[in-house]
Amino acid sequence: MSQTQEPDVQPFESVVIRFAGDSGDGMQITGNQFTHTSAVIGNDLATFPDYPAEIRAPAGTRPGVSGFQVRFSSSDIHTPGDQPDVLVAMNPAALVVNIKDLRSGGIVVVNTGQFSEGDLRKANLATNPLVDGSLKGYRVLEIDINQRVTEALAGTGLTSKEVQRCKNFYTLGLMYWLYNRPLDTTLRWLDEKFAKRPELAEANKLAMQAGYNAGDIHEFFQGRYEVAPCTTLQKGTYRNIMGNEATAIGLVAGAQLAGLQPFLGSYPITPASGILEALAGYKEFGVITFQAEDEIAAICAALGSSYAGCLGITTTSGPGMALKTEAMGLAVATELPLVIVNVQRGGPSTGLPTKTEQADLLQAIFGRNGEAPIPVLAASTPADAFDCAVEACRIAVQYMTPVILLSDGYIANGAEPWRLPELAELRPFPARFQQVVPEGGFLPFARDERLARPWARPGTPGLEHRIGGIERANLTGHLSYDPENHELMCKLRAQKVLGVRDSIPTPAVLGDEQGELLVLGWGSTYGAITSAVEELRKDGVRVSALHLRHLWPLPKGLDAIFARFRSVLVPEMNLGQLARVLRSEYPQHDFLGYSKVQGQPFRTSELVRKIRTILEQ
Amino acid sequence: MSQTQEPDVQPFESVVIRFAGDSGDGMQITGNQFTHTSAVIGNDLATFPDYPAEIRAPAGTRPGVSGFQVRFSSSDIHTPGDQPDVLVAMNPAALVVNIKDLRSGGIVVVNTGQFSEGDLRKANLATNPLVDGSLKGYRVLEIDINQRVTEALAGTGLTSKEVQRCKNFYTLGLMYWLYNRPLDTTLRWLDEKFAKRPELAEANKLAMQAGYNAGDIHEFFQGRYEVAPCTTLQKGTYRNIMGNEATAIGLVAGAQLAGLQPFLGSYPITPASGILEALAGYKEFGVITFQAEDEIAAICAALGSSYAGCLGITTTSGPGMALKTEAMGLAVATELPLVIVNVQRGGPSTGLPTKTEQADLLQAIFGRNGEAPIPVLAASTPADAFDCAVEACRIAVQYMTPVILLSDGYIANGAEPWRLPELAELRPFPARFQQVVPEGGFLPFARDERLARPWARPGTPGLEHRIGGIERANLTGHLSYDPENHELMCKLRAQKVLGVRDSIPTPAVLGDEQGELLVLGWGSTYGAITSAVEELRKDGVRVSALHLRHLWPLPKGLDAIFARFRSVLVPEMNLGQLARVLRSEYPQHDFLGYSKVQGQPFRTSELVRKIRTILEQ
Amino acid sequence: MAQQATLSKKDFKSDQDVRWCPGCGDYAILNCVQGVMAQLGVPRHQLCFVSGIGCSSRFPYYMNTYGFHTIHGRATAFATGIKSANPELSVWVVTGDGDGLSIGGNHMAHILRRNVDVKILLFNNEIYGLTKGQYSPTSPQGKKTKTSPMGSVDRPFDPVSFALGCGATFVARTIDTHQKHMEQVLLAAAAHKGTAFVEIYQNCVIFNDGAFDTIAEKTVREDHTVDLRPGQPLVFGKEHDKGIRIESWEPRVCTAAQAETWRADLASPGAAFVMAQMDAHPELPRPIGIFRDVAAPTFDAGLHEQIQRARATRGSGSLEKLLHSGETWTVA
Amino acid sequence: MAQQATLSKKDFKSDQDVRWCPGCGDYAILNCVQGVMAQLGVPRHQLCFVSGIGCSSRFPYYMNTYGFHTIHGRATAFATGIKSANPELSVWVVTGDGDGLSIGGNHMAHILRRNVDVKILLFNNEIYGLTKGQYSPTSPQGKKTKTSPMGSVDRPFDPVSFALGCGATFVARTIDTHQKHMEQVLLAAAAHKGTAFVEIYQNCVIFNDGAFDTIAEKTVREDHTVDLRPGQPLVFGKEHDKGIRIESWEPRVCTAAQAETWRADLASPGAAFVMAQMDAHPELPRPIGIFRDVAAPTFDAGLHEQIQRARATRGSGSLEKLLHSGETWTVA
Ligand SMILES: Cc1ncc(C[n+]2csc(CCOP(=O)(O)OP(=O)(O)O)c2C)c(N)n1
Ligand SMILES: Cc1ncc(C[n+]2csc(CCOP(=O)(O)OP(=O)(O)O)c2C)c(N)n1
Ligand code: SF4
Ligand code: SF4
Ligand SMILES: [Mg+2]
Ligand SMILES: [Mg+2]
Repeated sequence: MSQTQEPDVQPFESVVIRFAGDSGDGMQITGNQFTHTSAVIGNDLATFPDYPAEIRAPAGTRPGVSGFQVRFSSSDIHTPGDQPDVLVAMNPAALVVNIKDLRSGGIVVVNTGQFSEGDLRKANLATNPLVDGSLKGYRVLEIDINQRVTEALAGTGLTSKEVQRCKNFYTLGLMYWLYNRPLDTTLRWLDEKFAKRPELAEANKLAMQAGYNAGDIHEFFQGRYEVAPCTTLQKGTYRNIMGNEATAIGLVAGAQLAGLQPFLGSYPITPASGILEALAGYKEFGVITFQAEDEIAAICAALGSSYAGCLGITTTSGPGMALKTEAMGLAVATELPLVIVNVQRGGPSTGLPTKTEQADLLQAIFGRNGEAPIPVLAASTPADAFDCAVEACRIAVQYMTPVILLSDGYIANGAEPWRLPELAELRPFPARFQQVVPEGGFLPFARDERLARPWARPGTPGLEHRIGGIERANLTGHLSYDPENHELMCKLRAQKVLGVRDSIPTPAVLGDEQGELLVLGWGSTYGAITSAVEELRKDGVRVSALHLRHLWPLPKGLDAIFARFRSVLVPEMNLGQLARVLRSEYPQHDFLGYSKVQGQPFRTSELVRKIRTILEQ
Repeated sequence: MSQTQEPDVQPFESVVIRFAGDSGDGMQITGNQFTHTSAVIGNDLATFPDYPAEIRAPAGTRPGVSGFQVRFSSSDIHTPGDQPDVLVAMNPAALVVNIKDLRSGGIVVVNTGQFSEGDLRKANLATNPLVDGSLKGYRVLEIDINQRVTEALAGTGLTSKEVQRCKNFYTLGLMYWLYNRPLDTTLRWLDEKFAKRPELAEANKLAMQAGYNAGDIHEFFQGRYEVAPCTTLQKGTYRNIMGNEATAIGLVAGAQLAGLQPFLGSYPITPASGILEALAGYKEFGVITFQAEDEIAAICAALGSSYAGCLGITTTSGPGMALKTEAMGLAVATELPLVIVNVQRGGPSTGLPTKTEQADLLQAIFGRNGEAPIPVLAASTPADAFDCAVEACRIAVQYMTPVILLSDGYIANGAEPWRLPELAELRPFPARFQQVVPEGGFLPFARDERLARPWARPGTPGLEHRIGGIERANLTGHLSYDPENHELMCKLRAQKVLGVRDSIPTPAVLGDEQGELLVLGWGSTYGAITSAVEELRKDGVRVSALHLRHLWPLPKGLDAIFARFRSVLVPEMNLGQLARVLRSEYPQHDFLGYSKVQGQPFRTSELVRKIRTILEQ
Repeated sequence: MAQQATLSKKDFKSDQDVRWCPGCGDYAILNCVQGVMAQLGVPRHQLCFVSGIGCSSRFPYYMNTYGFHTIHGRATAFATGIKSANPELSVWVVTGDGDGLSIGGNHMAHILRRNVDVKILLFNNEIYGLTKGQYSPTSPQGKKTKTSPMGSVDRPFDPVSFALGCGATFVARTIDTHQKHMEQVLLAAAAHKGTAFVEIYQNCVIFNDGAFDTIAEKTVREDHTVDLRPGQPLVFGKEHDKGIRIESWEPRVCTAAQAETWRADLASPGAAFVMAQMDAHPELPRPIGIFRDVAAPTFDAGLHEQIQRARATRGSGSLEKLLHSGETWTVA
Repeated sequence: MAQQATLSKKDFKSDQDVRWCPGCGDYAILNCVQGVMAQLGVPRHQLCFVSGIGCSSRFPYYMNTYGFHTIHGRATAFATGIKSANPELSVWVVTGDGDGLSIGGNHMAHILRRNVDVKILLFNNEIYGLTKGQYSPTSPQGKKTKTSPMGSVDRPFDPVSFALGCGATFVARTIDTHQKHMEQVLLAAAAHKGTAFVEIYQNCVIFNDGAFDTIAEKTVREDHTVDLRPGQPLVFGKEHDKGIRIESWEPRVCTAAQAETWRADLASPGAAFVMAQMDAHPELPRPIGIFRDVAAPTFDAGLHEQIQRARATRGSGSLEKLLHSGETWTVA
């Protein structure tokens, strides 16, 4: 919050609010509504929901706390913010779990109606944080929201349970007042949402209005704040999008651009299930979804569908990825298109299933028996997941190869405004099926200029052929135990995959093209790295950034870029996996690893600090 | 064959014979007998059997050919030889499949009794190689062995089918004569083998004698040859051992040295099945073998057995390795001992299941989701597999960790003389089970000086505890979603595995300690590399060799060794996997890859040529 | 066995907070299992609970015994290893309909076939709970869930039929809310030597609330279930007035007097299989209780018997002899 | 269908050399399948053979149709993908007792449950052939093999019972050497809409020679097998004088006159299951033929029906509309 002078409505460049309450308190809805209203106003936005662990914990307990963080800004932003400026805590558990993140001097709004002895006990608190001094250094706002809502909704005839379910809209109204936002977007949403139960729409409206008015009347706050629209946003139509949703839509788009029917074989797993769930709702696009008995059946069915002429897709997370390894080898061997999405989570093993991590990179590039090269790419933000999904489909179809797309828990559940592409911006890459028997007979393992083999769909007369996992003779595809043929085929497959780099651009450096330090990232560290580098550059620090979408093969031109920097810092949410790959590919350059393996994204401030330390050395 | 002057019995340093015939012709027995007799004489030995592909092909066809190559020598040898000096071909298919390997000027013994029109057709031959000039440049010896055996066994009363099954002993006798070997070892073996059918023992003896006499009488050969005993062999008791057998025995020994009952969970797969088959025969050692429904159940049962206090072991090959990936992650997470043996074969996917390759190294080191470090070692020869199996057990038990031992098809089926270790040479590494409740309570994730956690066996009163794959709190092992704990645990697990290097020696350089070129190998390239370097050094070429048993962590001291050489050549039966690891670990050094991915081991001559080329540049 | 008298239900409670959703059927099962353990007379350190992944699979954390929370679908494979390694342990598997029948179906099939002496509790809530509500292999056809917005196309498994098809030696079914019945079934499972497969209908309040209400809800239970009690007639209903008999392969409702007497130990599992088919008929009561309970040699005993036999005939293996087996020669 | 008259058995032979051991039962099955294909009237390009890994799984290479030799145990999963992607194809799976019931048991169970319209031929030789002779999940207990030198401890699966337990809609058994019978069974399988599971007793001359001699060998076959022909009495024997009837759940031998009439389409698979249990009784004839054949909706049809329905109600999906779904706003 870079504060200015104005007395009444103070302008801020960027604000972070975190709504926190029990799983049943509707914090996700509240956060989404605030986000949407801010979007319509024209702020740039980033959000991060923080769900409780898998199983719903008892109400009022710490594991049951659900949070939603939104950052809205008048300038370009790339992360939902390191620390909230405002924390809304609906109960003691929500307070105690989140307070340590609040920036010092920040505002905390507490629902005192939920601070009985019993409530404190459920939150495992020996003393009441409202009185034991643990909120020192914050601006605390105590409101008995339970009571306020009961009063506001007296006479609606709703049960007291129904009344209490409107509490979140009271806090939303309060925040709308504080940040000077209009209510109309949410009012319209309530009408739509509760079209069949208008009395509930009305009740929530009353609660929101009561919260809004409370801001006005009670002088809780010294004044109101304003975050002006972001004027640097690109023109266009926007929507707010979560990473899993963007991936799903990108896969549908990718299949359409290839002219193929998409077939998703998948098995539920956190945090990837959202992609399966989204695609299961797109049946009118011809999407076939197959919820398999396990991850092995999922990928096998998907690869089978590719053999039959669909675009086979499979989505999963770490443990599921492990199970798919063998079938990936067959996809490499048979040279069929296949898109494999891995939404990474904390590992090893079951690990931290609801937390984020980037520790499956080496597995993606190297983790198969035999020489089994597969192109690998990674999405950097929720919206970028759309582009990456399309790109994965392109590579799979044009090169007749499995492709691995890495996402992670932070992208999957995070959201950001997405400028919708114009259809004309999306370049088609139609699959070219073999349709007729070529002169001299059909050769299933002949190759085109990209070294891709022809794709002949069962059902096509005259192209009957057999494929499989035993080494195939070059051209004919017949079983072959010939030593030279095996080496030739291994090399052709490797060359084909390396050849993908001919179709991808050299990524652009952010900042100066040369200097002391280049910060090199991949995947969801994008936001934190970009924010850190932009912040430092504003302060006059000469540091640049580069972000990789393609991890295997690496794009051309990196060597030349690296050569223009004294050293390269590689921040990763793992113990240094990309750094290892870079060292082996470019041993002539110096790569500094910077690890965080905490199931949590980097904070901008952590990176700023690290970069400063390096530059000062 | 470095020939000398003597007229009658010419001494040779080393000779390579390949016996080749139909699967039913008994070539493996013939080869084994020749090997054993030569061992008893005191030669150094190396053998390589070449079985036909998995399914028994029709008699007389090329895919049905079975071969056995034996090299016997008066000096130390490390490989079964690049090219046979003598080829025994029992039918046209055996001739045509093997002749291209024979050294020019070599001897080929052909059984003309099996060269009818029909025989040629079965072997897919348009013309008869005996007359069409394709044997030019070889010394051809045509013998109608069918006929000779029929004559020799006339009057034994055996059926003609039984008579023909003695053909291989005729060839054995012939070779015994040629190389001046005694018959007694084989005579004794026949008596034992056919104890219940003495008439067959007699028949085979007659056939062998006939072959021996034929050498004498018919003057097929210009003279006889002699390969003197090898005087540099270490003193001791020897046996001939195949790699899979050595692995199995090593695992039994390793479990005994740890004081544990071994539990093998496995699922058959070529070329690893031999280990399961061998261990299934060792029940009197308390070995539990569980032939599981698949590789996943196999490793899970093995890990379960480790939890219960056994030494869990699982054995497989590439595709099975892929399937075990997820459970390996759990073994890392729960920090239980587990030995995982991967007998590598040609890949990717089903690949070349009966052929050898070294292309699963990166998978072994990096191929898991999350940060899941596992120590990796590789056997270099059939006999070395024993030591490596013991070493794998040691690391697993002392460090409470899964360990991957890499073998390959060449080691699994190859054989060499093995000097049996004295029991006293084998140092025990007893597992130390937690037995009592320590003061302050039992902490399942406390650590000892090696960072290993305590092992508490179910059934021990007072130590009841729960473990699993969700991240565990340091010390207590309770479920923990704490960010800092996760990072701590990831680092502790990585450190523990890196710490294994404190318990392993720096490998010794063969040749000068510094120079132009170091040839660095791992796994089954040992024989070829050692032979090549020794050969070149004899010629005065200054080249050294280093062989790695431990691939992860790499032993200490390599950096210093590499620094003493201008460059390091890394020959591998893959597309450069170890070279990649070395570049990322030691980016300051220069590594030259040298690949062969043909399902076939390197030849000494290929390496000699390569090294010369490099040194001449 | 010495501890038998001294152990009570609460001795089996671990120090970890139980973390299921309030109202989840898993609580009732935990409660019953802890009670049954107290009755078994097996000391805590001889008990080992093994699970896969799922809400139900968190079970071992709540038991103050040895426990292993493994990976998804593989608990039965781990249990096979544990029991084979140490046949003296009493090994219990806790799994879900997804864990045990979707990804873990094969290991389930094979442990049943092998008859490893392990007790398996399959918590069937007809949904994937932990991953927040996708259909499972026991969800009815047409079920709308997050991954089947237009209804699931899959035909479901019947877990009891599946187990019988795999040759299971003990097969039973019970209900989370029916504590007495569950207790009896679990005691019978514990007494069985060999794999015991127990399907437990379990309500998931969050993602599939009321899935079993029409049969398991207390007011209708007696009319809508029939308890298979070995040696007892197949009588059911609040008034104990109705019975089941088989006519041309189909179970039919009859009077109590006409009811067949249930036998779970016939040579052929055919009768149990016919009973299991009643699941498909909403007009028939749902069978619960013991479908099958027959004696057969166990896998773990067989393994160790071979080791004993090998030692008896060949002597305890000596490493020295093993090294020197095969043909050897000496270089002096 | 137009090609029906023109195709003959040899049109289905591919140009690859058949590589099974001389005398292997697989040859006879290949021969019969090629003959049946010629009768189906399905053009070659609409046929797709899918297999896992094993001797049996080399089958697709020898068929001049589309074919996919996949990975061990997963053929049924691949087939599910292929058939779902293109329901117009006639999809045939060839698998072995190891491929289909050991590593592949789960996918087998799930394809049967889902009733995907795929025909499955399980070559049961009670051994792992390709890996040179280890026991399989159908090997009898006590079987001595390379990995069970003291005899296998495992109890075997009965493939027919397993399939019935999974809710299979078509289950049959036939014998490699009984070409006429196999032809009839395969034609019935082809005619069935849904998953058809056919167990084929297949002799492995090398590693398990004669495993089925006591029942399948031509001279004893008529006395030692009973053919389940829907609508026909359960009569067997060289003289057609013996029959099968069920007494208190157990099949018993009776006179031909007393024999029950076989029905494969009862609502309950109980009868079929009871028949399958005869396998365990060496004194009873081994049932072959059609155990079960009932109609049920197929998985692949269900999938595509939902797509049609979604399009009918929501219109064919437009990418433009998909991008713009949810709440949008405009920056001008
Ligand atoms: C290999 C793997 N795949 C998928 C998952 C995700 N996952 C965890 S539990 C579960 C299903 C849980 O359903 P069920 O077994 O019925 O247990 P419930 O939660 O209903 O008790 C799934 C799909 C996983 N943990 N590991
Ligand atoms: C993942 C994997 N595990 C193991 C193998 C080795 N393997 C190949 S075929 C086979 C079993 C074959 O038995 P079956 O299915 O009965 O076929 P058959 O050869 O008897 O026809 C095995 C274990 C493999 N190819 N892949
Ligand atoms: S999600 Fe369902 S099964 Fe899981 S704990 Fe909650 S109520 Fe129980
Ligand atoms: S090993 Fe057996 S099953 Fe395989 S091809 Fe040979 S005879 Fe047939
Ligand atoms: Mg469930
Ligand atoms: Mg078989």
